[in-house]
Amino acid sequence: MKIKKILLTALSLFFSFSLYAASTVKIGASMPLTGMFAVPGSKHLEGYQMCVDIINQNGGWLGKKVVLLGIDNRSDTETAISQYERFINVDKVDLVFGTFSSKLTFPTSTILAKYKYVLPIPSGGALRIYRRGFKNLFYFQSNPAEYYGKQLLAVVQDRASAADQPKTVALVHADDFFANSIANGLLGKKVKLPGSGKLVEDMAPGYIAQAGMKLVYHEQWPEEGFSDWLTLANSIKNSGAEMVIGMMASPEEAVQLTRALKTVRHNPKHLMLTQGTQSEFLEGLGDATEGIMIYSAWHDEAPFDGTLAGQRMNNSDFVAKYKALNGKLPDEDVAITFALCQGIDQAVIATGSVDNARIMSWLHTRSSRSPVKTILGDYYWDATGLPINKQALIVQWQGKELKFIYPTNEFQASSMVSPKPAW
Amino acid sequence: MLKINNATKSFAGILAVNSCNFEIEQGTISALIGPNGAGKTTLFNCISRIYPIDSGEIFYWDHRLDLMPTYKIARLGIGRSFQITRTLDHLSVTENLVLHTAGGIGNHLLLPAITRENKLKADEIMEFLGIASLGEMDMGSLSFGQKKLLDLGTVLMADPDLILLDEPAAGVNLRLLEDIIDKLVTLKNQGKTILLIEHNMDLVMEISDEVIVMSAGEIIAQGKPTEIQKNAEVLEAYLGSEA
Amino acid sequence: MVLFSFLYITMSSSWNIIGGYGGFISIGHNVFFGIGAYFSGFIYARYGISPFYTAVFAGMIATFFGFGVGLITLRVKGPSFIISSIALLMIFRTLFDRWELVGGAHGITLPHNNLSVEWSKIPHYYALLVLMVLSILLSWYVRHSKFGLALRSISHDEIKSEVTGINIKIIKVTAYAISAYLIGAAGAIWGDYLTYVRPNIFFIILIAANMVLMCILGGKGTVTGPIIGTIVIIFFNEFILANFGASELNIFFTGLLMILTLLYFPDGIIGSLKKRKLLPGFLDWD
Amino acid sequence: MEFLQVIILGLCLGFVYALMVSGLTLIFGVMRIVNLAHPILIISGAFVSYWLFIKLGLDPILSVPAAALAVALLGVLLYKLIFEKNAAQQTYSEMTVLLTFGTAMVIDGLLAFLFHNTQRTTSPGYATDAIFIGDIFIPLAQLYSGIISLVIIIVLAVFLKYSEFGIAIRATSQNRTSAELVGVNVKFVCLISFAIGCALAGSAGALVSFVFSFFPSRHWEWIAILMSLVVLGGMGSLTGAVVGALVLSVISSLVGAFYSPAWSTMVFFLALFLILIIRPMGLFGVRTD
Amino acid sequence: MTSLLSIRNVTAGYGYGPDIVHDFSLSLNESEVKCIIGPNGAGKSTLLKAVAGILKPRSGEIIFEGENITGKEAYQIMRLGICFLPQERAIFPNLTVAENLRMCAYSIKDKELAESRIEAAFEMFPVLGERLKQIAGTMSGGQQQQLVYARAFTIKPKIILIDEPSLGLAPALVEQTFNHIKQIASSGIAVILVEQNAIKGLQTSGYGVVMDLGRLAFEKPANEVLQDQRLRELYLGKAIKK
Repeated sequence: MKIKKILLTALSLFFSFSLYAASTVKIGASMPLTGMFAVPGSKHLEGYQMCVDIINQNGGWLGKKVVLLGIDNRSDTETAISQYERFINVDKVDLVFGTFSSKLTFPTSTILAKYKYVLPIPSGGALRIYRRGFKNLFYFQSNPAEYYGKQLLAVVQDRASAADQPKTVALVHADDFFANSIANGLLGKKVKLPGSGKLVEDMAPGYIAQAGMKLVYHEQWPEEGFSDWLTLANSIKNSGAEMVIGMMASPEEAVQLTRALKTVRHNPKHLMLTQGTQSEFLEGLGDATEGIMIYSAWHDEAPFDGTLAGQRMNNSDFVAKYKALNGKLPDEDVAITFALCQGIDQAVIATGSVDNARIMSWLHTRSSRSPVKTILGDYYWDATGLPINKQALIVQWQGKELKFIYPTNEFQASSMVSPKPAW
Repeated sequence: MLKINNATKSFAGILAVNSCNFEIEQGTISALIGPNGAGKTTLFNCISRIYPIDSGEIFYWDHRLDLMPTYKIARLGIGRSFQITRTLDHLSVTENLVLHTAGGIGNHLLLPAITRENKLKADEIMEFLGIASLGEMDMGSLSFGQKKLLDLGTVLMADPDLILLDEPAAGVNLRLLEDIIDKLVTLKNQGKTILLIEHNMDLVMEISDEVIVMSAGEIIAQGKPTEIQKNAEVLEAYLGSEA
Repeated sequence: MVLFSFLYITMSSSWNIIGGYGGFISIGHNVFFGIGAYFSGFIYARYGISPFYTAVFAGMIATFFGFGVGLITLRVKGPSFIISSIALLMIFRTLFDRWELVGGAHGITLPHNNLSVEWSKIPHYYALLVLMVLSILLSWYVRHSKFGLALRSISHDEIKSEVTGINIKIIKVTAYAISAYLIGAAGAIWGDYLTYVRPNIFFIILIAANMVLMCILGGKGTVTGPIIGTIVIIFFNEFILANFGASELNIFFTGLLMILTLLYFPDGIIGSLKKRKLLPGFLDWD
Repeated sequence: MEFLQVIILGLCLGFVYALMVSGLTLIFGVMRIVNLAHPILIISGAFVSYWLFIKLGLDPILSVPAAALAVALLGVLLYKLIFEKNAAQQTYSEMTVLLTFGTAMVIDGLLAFLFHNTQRTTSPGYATDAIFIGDIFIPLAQLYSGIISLVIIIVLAVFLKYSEFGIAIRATSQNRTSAELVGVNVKFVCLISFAIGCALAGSAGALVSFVFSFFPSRHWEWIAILMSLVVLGGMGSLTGAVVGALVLSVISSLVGAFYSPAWSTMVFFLALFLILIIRPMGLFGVRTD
Repeated sequence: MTSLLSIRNVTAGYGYGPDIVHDFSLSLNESEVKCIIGPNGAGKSTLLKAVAGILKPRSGEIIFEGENITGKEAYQIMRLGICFLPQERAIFPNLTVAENLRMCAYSIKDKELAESRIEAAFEMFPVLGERLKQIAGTMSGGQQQQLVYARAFTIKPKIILIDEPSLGLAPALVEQTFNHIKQIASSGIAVILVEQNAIKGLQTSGYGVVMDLGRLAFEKPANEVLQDQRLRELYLGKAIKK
């Protein structure tokens, strides 16, 4: 019986932690601060925190201080789920912010839909996340991953000279939620719900085929613990592909793949990656980054307007603020979550509450005339939570700096380095 | 009853048992003696097929023991003890005794570990061995001598027809030794067959009908105890020879 | 957390059958957990039959696999067995990572039930409660049957067991298969609870490490040991979580606990108490 | 041509694997400890190199001795705290395996807590360079680490073969009692062997740091891979482990290149499983029963 | 006169098992050869192990050259000058012959001395000199046996304890082995020999000690032991009473 008593005491002690201060607005965010998504995950949290700090400097929300509970889920799905449940049941948070990656978003969205919490998603673009009929999702980047491929190829077709048009493509990617989704679009596969095989969308014939290019090599590497980069790079080299598209879940993999390609001295005309805007990428590769194109949601020179806490917060303001705080340029990963936080901030101010149902309906009624205005541009969503009319950016490393080169229609883009210089 | 034909077993090229031949009759006590390293225990292990023999045959009535798995040999009614006792220290004494009933899988999955009959019989055996009160104790907490006794007890519990005993008297005190001798003789009178390895020559000479002498893997003599005692070759096996 | 306790009591009690009574330490036992989850999950996703019905069969599939695998791996003992169990886990992990039919590395997504938030966990709660009770009963039963007697004797001395007429191979393999049953069934329920089944949730070594640790800490080879062990570990984990956040320190402390237990209480809580004759009667079910 | 290329890549990796596994096999040979903590010790070594590289810009190859020394000290500490109690046992027990498992968890958790589970690599200049012989290229990183591994293994082999203490180590692993009877302080030999094994892990870590990316929890995967190499080579045999490492990494490279890199690690796991089941002693090991 | 080695009231046994050796005393002078015989299970080997330090005696003490060595580690005892040759061939099967001998000289700090001892061993056993590079385990039984005894000459202990040297050997080898033992004895090393083959053993020794059930049965000069009727009874039992 004694044991039981001790256990009960421990239990009550433990729950009492959470019973403090009702005069705050609490936001829960379970982020991958360690593990394979550690780098982008930590930066995502940085963006949230920076935004929340600014809100608090301006008096908080509805007169209450905003507290961000950002904890580490080790890039582990099960942990992420239990943490969100914990936020809701134990910490009694008012709102939640989304986590990083499709992999973690997919399962957590299920739970949050059940609890009817608004889930603003910073990174999690796989189509099947949105095709399950949930009403609580709002994606704060561009197209779903399946549609990325179009833009990846369009940048080359639109901007590279005729001589540099690649005829052959090698497609390599992590066996990752997000990367697979992009690959499905490029290859024209049927997108299905895993397990049940329910068709989500048929992407045939695929963007590569549409662009008139030939796929000469396609390989996936396992999501965790892959180390055979040289063999992979060698196979790419043997295929002789003129354009290499590499899609990965983390910047480390981008570094590894690029290093391996450099080591085997494979010089494609174009190298396109989905990760690599981070400073870690530059540190890992140095001069070798020249000419590498990266798919990105944000760029420091994009002239987007936005507000935060009722104040003006344009992209340039954000960059200036970040520089003042950290002495360097912000990363895409910081900007995305900052923008997301801006969106929710606008919703809270507009509805005058932190009630999830009201925020949800307010966000759903956004349109091209009254969008949410963020440093990533204007957002309004379709019923599934995907943004309408939102294009992503393609950026390129030029002289160790990121320049955005695509799209060209919205604002002035830099010139493109083409073809990619040899290693 | 038990017939061994040309059994041979070698380990890493050394012949431990070299074409042994002998037979033992039902209802007799036979003793297997010989100096250390003669291969007696190895022969026992071959009979209960803890390892297979290299060549030869072992018959129990008309069953080929050398082709059977160990547990089937046990179920034919051949029980054995070990020289270095192999009691299961983390089981209770009673559990050790009723172990042999745990054999198969079918009906035994449904039976409790110790049935009422098992318990009665175990108590009886413990009574006989003079350790009646120890049933619930862990085997590990028993003294060496008690373990040695229980090893004999586990064999008796199974009520086998052929009993192989490996040095039953080693480490047993004198009073108990007489009891064991009595018990063995009683068993023999009940029609059981006993084959034992023993170094206590007084005991061997007293109770056995037949003595088989092994030396360096071979059977060098077989006969009545009195004959064996007079056999010069046997003494030479023990004391060594000039050559 | 309660669900978690139920789940792990089920698993560690089941593990105890082969690992505690039988003495075969498997650090890859969650293979069956995964198999159960995949089986039920797959059927649910494809044919809409709820895992609550198919859990029974998921257990059977796990048992079936256990039987097959046991025939192969139980031939080796000791460290070799431990290593082979790790290898088994890695093989299954790699296989399921690549098996497109069941979603590869992304696994299977299951529909979630239509119950409201407050009620949605209730079915899992009862299902796991049932499994837990079953596992404890099974553990108790095995402990007190002739089968369990044979098993415990095998863990100590295979040769002795065999000469008393025990068919050690059958007993070992059956025990392995039985211990797989409830773990498989629990996997099915857990998969439904999480609403998705992925290799990197079900086939990670830490799950098995937890089972082993819970069992050893509580006292392996006893009925109540795994229960106590599980409760202690789960509270310990929660304590770490609450005080240090969900960090790697959890792994650190788990490992530390394992080392300390092995060095100083190899008999576990129950075993040590029993040895000192301090064990309260209501915990002594052996 | 491509075939040759793949084999060269496989061989380079093979030597690194051989070094990774040599400490493991030494410790097993002398002390009968199946050290599941070995992979995490390798990662610890990699961390030492990493910090020296980041803070001082020290080339990871030059930091091999430092990593070796650091991990050896860690090993001595572990040995004194955890394994000494069991080291006297001639027969290895399951508990020791679990102890090493727990140790692995402790170090993993600690490293991950202090330095986070992010993937790291050291990137000296040669890490992305290669020499070309016609169409065949040899990546310098792999080449250097392979060569240094080979050198370390040779030094180890020479030490074991010719030095007095080396012979004592081998003698102890063959027959503990006899070694004691000719005047060998077996406990001391065990301690030193454990330290040497850990030093090998540390130096392997330094070399691995620029060949693979590493993070603390990476070691779970390496456990099975390294085990497959020792088991193939016969537990406790250095030559066996080297041969095992070369054979398996070449096969794995071939699978990666001609089938799919996704399946290349499967080679190790399957090999491990099958060998344990079919020949528990390993292919080169001597039956001891 | 104090003896070289004196075993005083030693009791010993394994693990939690019973006492195998009871209250046993024996003394040995320099260059003396004593042979311990007795039936199986008499505790002869156990006694040697207790002296060599492999087994810690439960009570009693062992004095060597006036120093109490009871409970010391085996390698320390060996370094003091007591060499033990156990029943199983105590060679290192996977080392070469040369390495085996180097191991024997392991405890000799003076390397030149070690070299010269090894040289001397080769002179005594020329076969070994021819097979320096051979893996010891692959040699014939007789050659392995030579290696075992070469060790004694390399170490040059003050006492050598030999446990059942003839066990499991072919008759020709037994002869060879006893010749080696005689060589050792004649070089002035004291020997305690435990032997099943009582006749051979006693022929080699000056003094016979008969053990039974862990106790001293009787001891007398070797040539008289065999004549004693008690020995015969020990081995083959008393005449049947009935």
